[in-house]
Amino acid sequence: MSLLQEEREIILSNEYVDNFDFDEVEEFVRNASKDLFISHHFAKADKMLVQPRGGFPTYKQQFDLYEFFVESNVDVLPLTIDSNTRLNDYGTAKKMLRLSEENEIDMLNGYPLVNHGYRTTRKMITNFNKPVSLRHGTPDARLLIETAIASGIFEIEGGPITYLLPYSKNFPLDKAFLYWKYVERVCANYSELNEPINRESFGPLTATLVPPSITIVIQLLEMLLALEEGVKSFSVSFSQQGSMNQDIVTGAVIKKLARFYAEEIGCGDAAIHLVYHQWMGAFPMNKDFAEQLINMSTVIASMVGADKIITKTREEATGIPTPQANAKTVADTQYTLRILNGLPNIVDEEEEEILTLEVKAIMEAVFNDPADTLWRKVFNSIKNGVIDVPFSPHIINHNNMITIRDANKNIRIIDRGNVPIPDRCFEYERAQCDLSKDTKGIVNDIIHDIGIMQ
Amino acid sequence: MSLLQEEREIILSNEYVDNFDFDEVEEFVRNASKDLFISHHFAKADKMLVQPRGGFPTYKQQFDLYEFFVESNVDVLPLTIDSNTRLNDYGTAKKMLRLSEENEIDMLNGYPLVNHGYRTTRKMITNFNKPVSLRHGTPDARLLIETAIASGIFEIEGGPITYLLPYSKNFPLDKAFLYWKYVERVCANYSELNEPINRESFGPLTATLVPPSITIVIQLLEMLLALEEGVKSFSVSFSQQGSMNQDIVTGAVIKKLARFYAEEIGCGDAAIHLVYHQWMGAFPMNKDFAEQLINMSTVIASMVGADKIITKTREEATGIPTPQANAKTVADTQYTLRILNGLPNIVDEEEEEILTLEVKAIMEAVFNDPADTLWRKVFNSIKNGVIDVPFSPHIINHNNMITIRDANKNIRIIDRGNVPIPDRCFEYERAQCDLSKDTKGIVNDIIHDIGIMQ
Amino acid sequence: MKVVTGVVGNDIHVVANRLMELSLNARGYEVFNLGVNTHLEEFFDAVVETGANILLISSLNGEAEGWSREVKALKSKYKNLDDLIMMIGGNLAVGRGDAEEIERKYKNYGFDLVCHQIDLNTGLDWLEEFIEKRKTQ
Amino acid sequence: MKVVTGVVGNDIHVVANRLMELSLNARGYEVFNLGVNTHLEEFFDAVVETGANILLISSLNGEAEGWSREVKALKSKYKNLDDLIMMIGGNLAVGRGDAEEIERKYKNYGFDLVCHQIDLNTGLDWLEEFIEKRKTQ
Ligand code: B12
Ligand code: B12
Repeated sequence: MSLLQEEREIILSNEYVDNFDFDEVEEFVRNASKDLFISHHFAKADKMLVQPRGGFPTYKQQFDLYEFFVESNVDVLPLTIDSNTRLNDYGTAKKMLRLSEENEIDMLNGYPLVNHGYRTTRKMITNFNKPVSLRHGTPDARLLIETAIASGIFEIEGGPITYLLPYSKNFPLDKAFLYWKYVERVCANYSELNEPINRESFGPLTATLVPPSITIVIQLLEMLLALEEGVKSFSVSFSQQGSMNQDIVTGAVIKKLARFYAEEIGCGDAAIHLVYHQWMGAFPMNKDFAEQLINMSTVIASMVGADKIITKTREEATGIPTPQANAKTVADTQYTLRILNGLPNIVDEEEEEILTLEVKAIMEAVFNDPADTLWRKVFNSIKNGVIDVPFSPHIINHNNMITIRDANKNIRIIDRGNVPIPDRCFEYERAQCDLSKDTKGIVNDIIHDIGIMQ
Repeated sequence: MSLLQEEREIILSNEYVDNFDFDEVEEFVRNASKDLFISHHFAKADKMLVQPRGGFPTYKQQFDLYEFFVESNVDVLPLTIDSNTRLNDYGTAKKMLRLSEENEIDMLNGYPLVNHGYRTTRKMITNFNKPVSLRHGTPDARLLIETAIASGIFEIEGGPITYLLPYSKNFPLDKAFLYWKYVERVCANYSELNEPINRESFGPLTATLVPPSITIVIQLLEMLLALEEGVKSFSVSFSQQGSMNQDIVTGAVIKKLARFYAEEIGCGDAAIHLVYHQWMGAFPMNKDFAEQLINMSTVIASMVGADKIITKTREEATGIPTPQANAKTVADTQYTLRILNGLPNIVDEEEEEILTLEVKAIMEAVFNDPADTLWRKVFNSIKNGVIDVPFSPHIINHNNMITIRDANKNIRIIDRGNVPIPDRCFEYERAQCDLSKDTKGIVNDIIHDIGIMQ
Repeated sequence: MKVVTGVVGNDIHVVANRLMELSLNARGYEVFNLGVNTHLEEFFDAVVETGANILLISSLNGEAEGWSREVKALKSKYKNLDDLIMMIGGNLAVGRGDAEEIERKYKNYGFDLVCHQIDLNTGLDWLEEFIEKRKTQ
Repeated sequence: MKVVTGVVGNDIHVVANRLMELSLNARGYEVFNLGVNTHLEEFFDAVVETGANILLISSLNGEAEGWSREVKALKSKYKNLDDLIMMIGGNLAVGRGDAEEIERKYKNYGFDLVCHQIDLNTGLDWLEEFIEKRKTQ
């Protein structure tokens, strides 16, 4: 028995897991409808795929939500997992699921996939016969991913960096890297049976003044860590940043460099996709305004040339959205994509060059770390601040890089911290900003810059 | 007494007009608040001005509408005139106004300004102290414009071509030119007393598959006809065409050529502005979709670099919008303009060159007409089809030019009719289209192309 | 069958009218299109002159109601129009309106078929059904 | 004056917390920021250890109410916390909520100042007023 298979057995010997029939699951994946694979849709679609967010505790609620979505012409269904499952607390999840089923009140903020089990969940997934994307935020997602794939969920979001630095205060980063290595390998293995399982990184990070260079570096590194393990279909992503031009430049550079680095490690055969998240930062309270913002995000996603867009709702600033609000966003977004035509070809050579130089310099610093494996190099680079994510709550993150917005709302780096931004680029970034203000003035600018969509 | 003054006296001797006190009106204009002049706002504003549409039969309704607009942060107030007044049928307008006032039902699709009179209307205009733009569609607008300026309305939309070819079936075109000459002169004369009265041309025309070359030629000609008479502030305009790139190219070319031709006739001192209309064609019945379309129009207006945007509402497809829907659009549009930042710089040299060549060729053909004055040259050019507006209801219009949309929804000319589109340009336009279909197929395409936003 | 069509009153919305002509031709009617901005008398005059079986009026800008009130009185001045099929469509009210209420109103004004915010081709399908039904009666 | 601050429970929304630290520093407070994901005991422990005058809790993800119910019981276990100024702010309910109702509730839980969906600087102005008023009493 292989080491991986041994690990699998251990993970699955869990009192909350029904007997896991590996052979049956393999058969299921081998014969599963191509329509369940987003990788298949990416290959044949000539439009941007639209995916909302959403997860409810009970099977029935989730089923109803999917019906709503299908009616509004969804392309990709989401399955958002509850926070107990995310922390591997299946016991609490079980209790809360029972309470949610017995009462009319939701005791979970997502779908407890492990408790529902793959036999039940698969019924729902195959019933709708649409690709499903797993949204979680789990550092140790090994059991969750086994259950997801066995259920017919063939896209897995997350990664050791992007699901940790924005979502956790002190979960050990090295453990996260190893758990995710397992996930990549499971995805890679199943990919050999049918269409590839798609892995997607979570580019929005903290959604707060993260400069494009940091976003891209982290996207590229999670992509490389997955491709290394044999993953054949991967999506890099980022969210609306506040300047249309900066988004377009970011899209151009991330596409170019993802291809470049994939080829560098001999994985040029992998399919790489680009996903765009509608504005992920602080939303306006005014729901009509929220809809304007959402529509604008869709327009920018088109200019960026994204393969998939992940939507927000008019209720973002107030609380968990209703299925109705969620479905409305999908219908509106599909309409917008349909009527938006004649996109201009936009190239900003100077900005692209600066951003490319920054990304390459940070990547080089990571590769030059003396550790033996890529994941250890990345781990060290986060630890020593070569990678620094603004507004990460995690204790390992340096938080020494300082960014503000220039007059055009581009995010600019005014303090590098320990990130090896080349001097020429750093001077360029600072030259765009008004730095004549004192510290208090700059702090006020940062506060203002976080609230630009309000 | 000058000839003009004599004509004025005749026009105003009308059973529906109260005694017109010219001296008082002159005093009023001379001392009017600068805030009432849009030309003043253009000069000092650093944002795109937002102007909704709207006109109701009764004074009270119009007043209430303005209150709504001011609350939602409007920049320019509209005064839309009813269609009886537009056709100088003041008798019917009077009857319908009375019916509207007596019953709770609107029997007019706009504000019958002549029947209300300037003394009454001025009270409303000065009360709000915002610039008001007169939207009508009247071939013989002489009485209407006198009344408007006397009321404090210092922007006059329209022109002999743009208010005739889309708005009339058989009103004599030569008369329209002469009546509008009168309007230009009245505007020019009043402009000497205070800030200039702004004249605005109506670029949307029939809003149905009009190619940009025709739109621009007509904009330039109406501008020249106005500047010739001494108008010092003029807005050229066009409406969303269906392809973002075509709109951006149209904006670039119209700005460049307006300046060019104004200087050619020695009127380089006039201020020229660019106005963009949110989609003017057939709207979707689904009101949520209508809002997406409206927001997208605002984004494109920003990319085009318009000085003013004229809005639509979510109720466009159903009927005259409620004040609430109208005010909502204004608030939403202002929000979108505020949060849309980092506009890329877009230049499409090939498309700009083609369009510039087309416009210059048509302009040259107009100038080469043997008639003695510009208006007669233009008149002849329309009569002989050198200028041809698709879907014009006017009997003088040739209706021989045929346009369809290419794959990117650019409007392309596939039959020139008598319009002197240079061969090189014509070949380019046709090369973008699928012309393999038979006539029935092309007719179906045209029907489809009219409904692209549905 | 002969159809007289056009847009009533001071309404100049021509696009539907152009498409109407194309559709009626495609369905094999003999079409007399008076175009936009056509007054009620002109419609009836044309029906009499051409001996049309159907009068198909469009209205888009909200004017229809004002004119329609005069239909019965006017029609009665002409002779032999009893078999004329009278149809109206487009946007038949100013602002929003209750579709059923509008239909009831216009039927009272003398129209056989009322198509408020109904697609052209749906409306023309109704017309054909109506003609069929009449034949069998 | 010394302030202990942080985000209560399993909440990791850190942005407001970072701004809070900046603003408090700018206003001259000595700040002990426990960051996100901080449990109630940790807050009171820190207050005791640092001898803070003010405890300023944030909550964004809707968890606050669950925790706040335990405030009184917990606080009473510590000695000499009677003069501690207790303040809470952020998004204090799941979804929308009636602001007055929320304020009343949280005052009952033992907070002196309750800032549901109140801007940071407005809240800190209220805090200063509150301190002034206390001094003069
Ligand atoms: C394009 C347009 C214009 C162009 C017209 C160019 C031209 N000469 O044709 C311009 C810009 C010049 C214009 C001017 C005006 N317009 Co206009 N215009 C429109 C718009 C945006 C699209 C109309 C169109 O071409 N649609 C495409 C065609 C194919 O569809 P359609 O006309 O709706 O017709 C369909 C059906 O109604 C049906 N149909 C039509 N007739 C019949 C008959 C039968 C028997 C059947 C079965 C079906 C049928 O068939 C068509 C296809 O399904 C509409 C709003 C909308 N619908 O989005 C407003 C609209 C029709 N206009 C309106 C108004 C009020 C005006 C103005 C008075 C000025 C103003 N206040 O803005 C002036 C008109 C002046 C006048 N004298 O009439 C209003 C009417 C309001 C109402 N009914 O309550 C509308 C609804 C806009 C609004 N919400 O205010 N307009
Ligand atoms: C950015 C963001 C994230 C980022 C957070 C990155 C990070 N580590 O900080 C990411 C993407 C990682 C994230 C994750 C999650 N999020 Co989140 N997130 C947001 C978002 C969009 C903006 C929050 C923000 O930073 N605002 C900017 C700051 C400056 O404003 P603020 O936090 O509102 O604080 C202001 C005031 O409240 C005040 N204030 C705060 N504290 C105090 C204290 C005092 C004393 C005073 C006076 C004032 C005060 O000061 C600030 C400035 O005025 C909000 C929605 C929104 N508001 O638009 C959702 C939101 C807060 N998240 C939500 C949720 C549910 C989550 C998740 C659980 C998963 C999910 N379903 O998406 C996870 C996990 C979080 C966890 N374990 O707690 C919900 C909370 C629902 C509720 N309360 O009912 C929201 C409302 C979104 C939604 N509609 O579903 N999120």
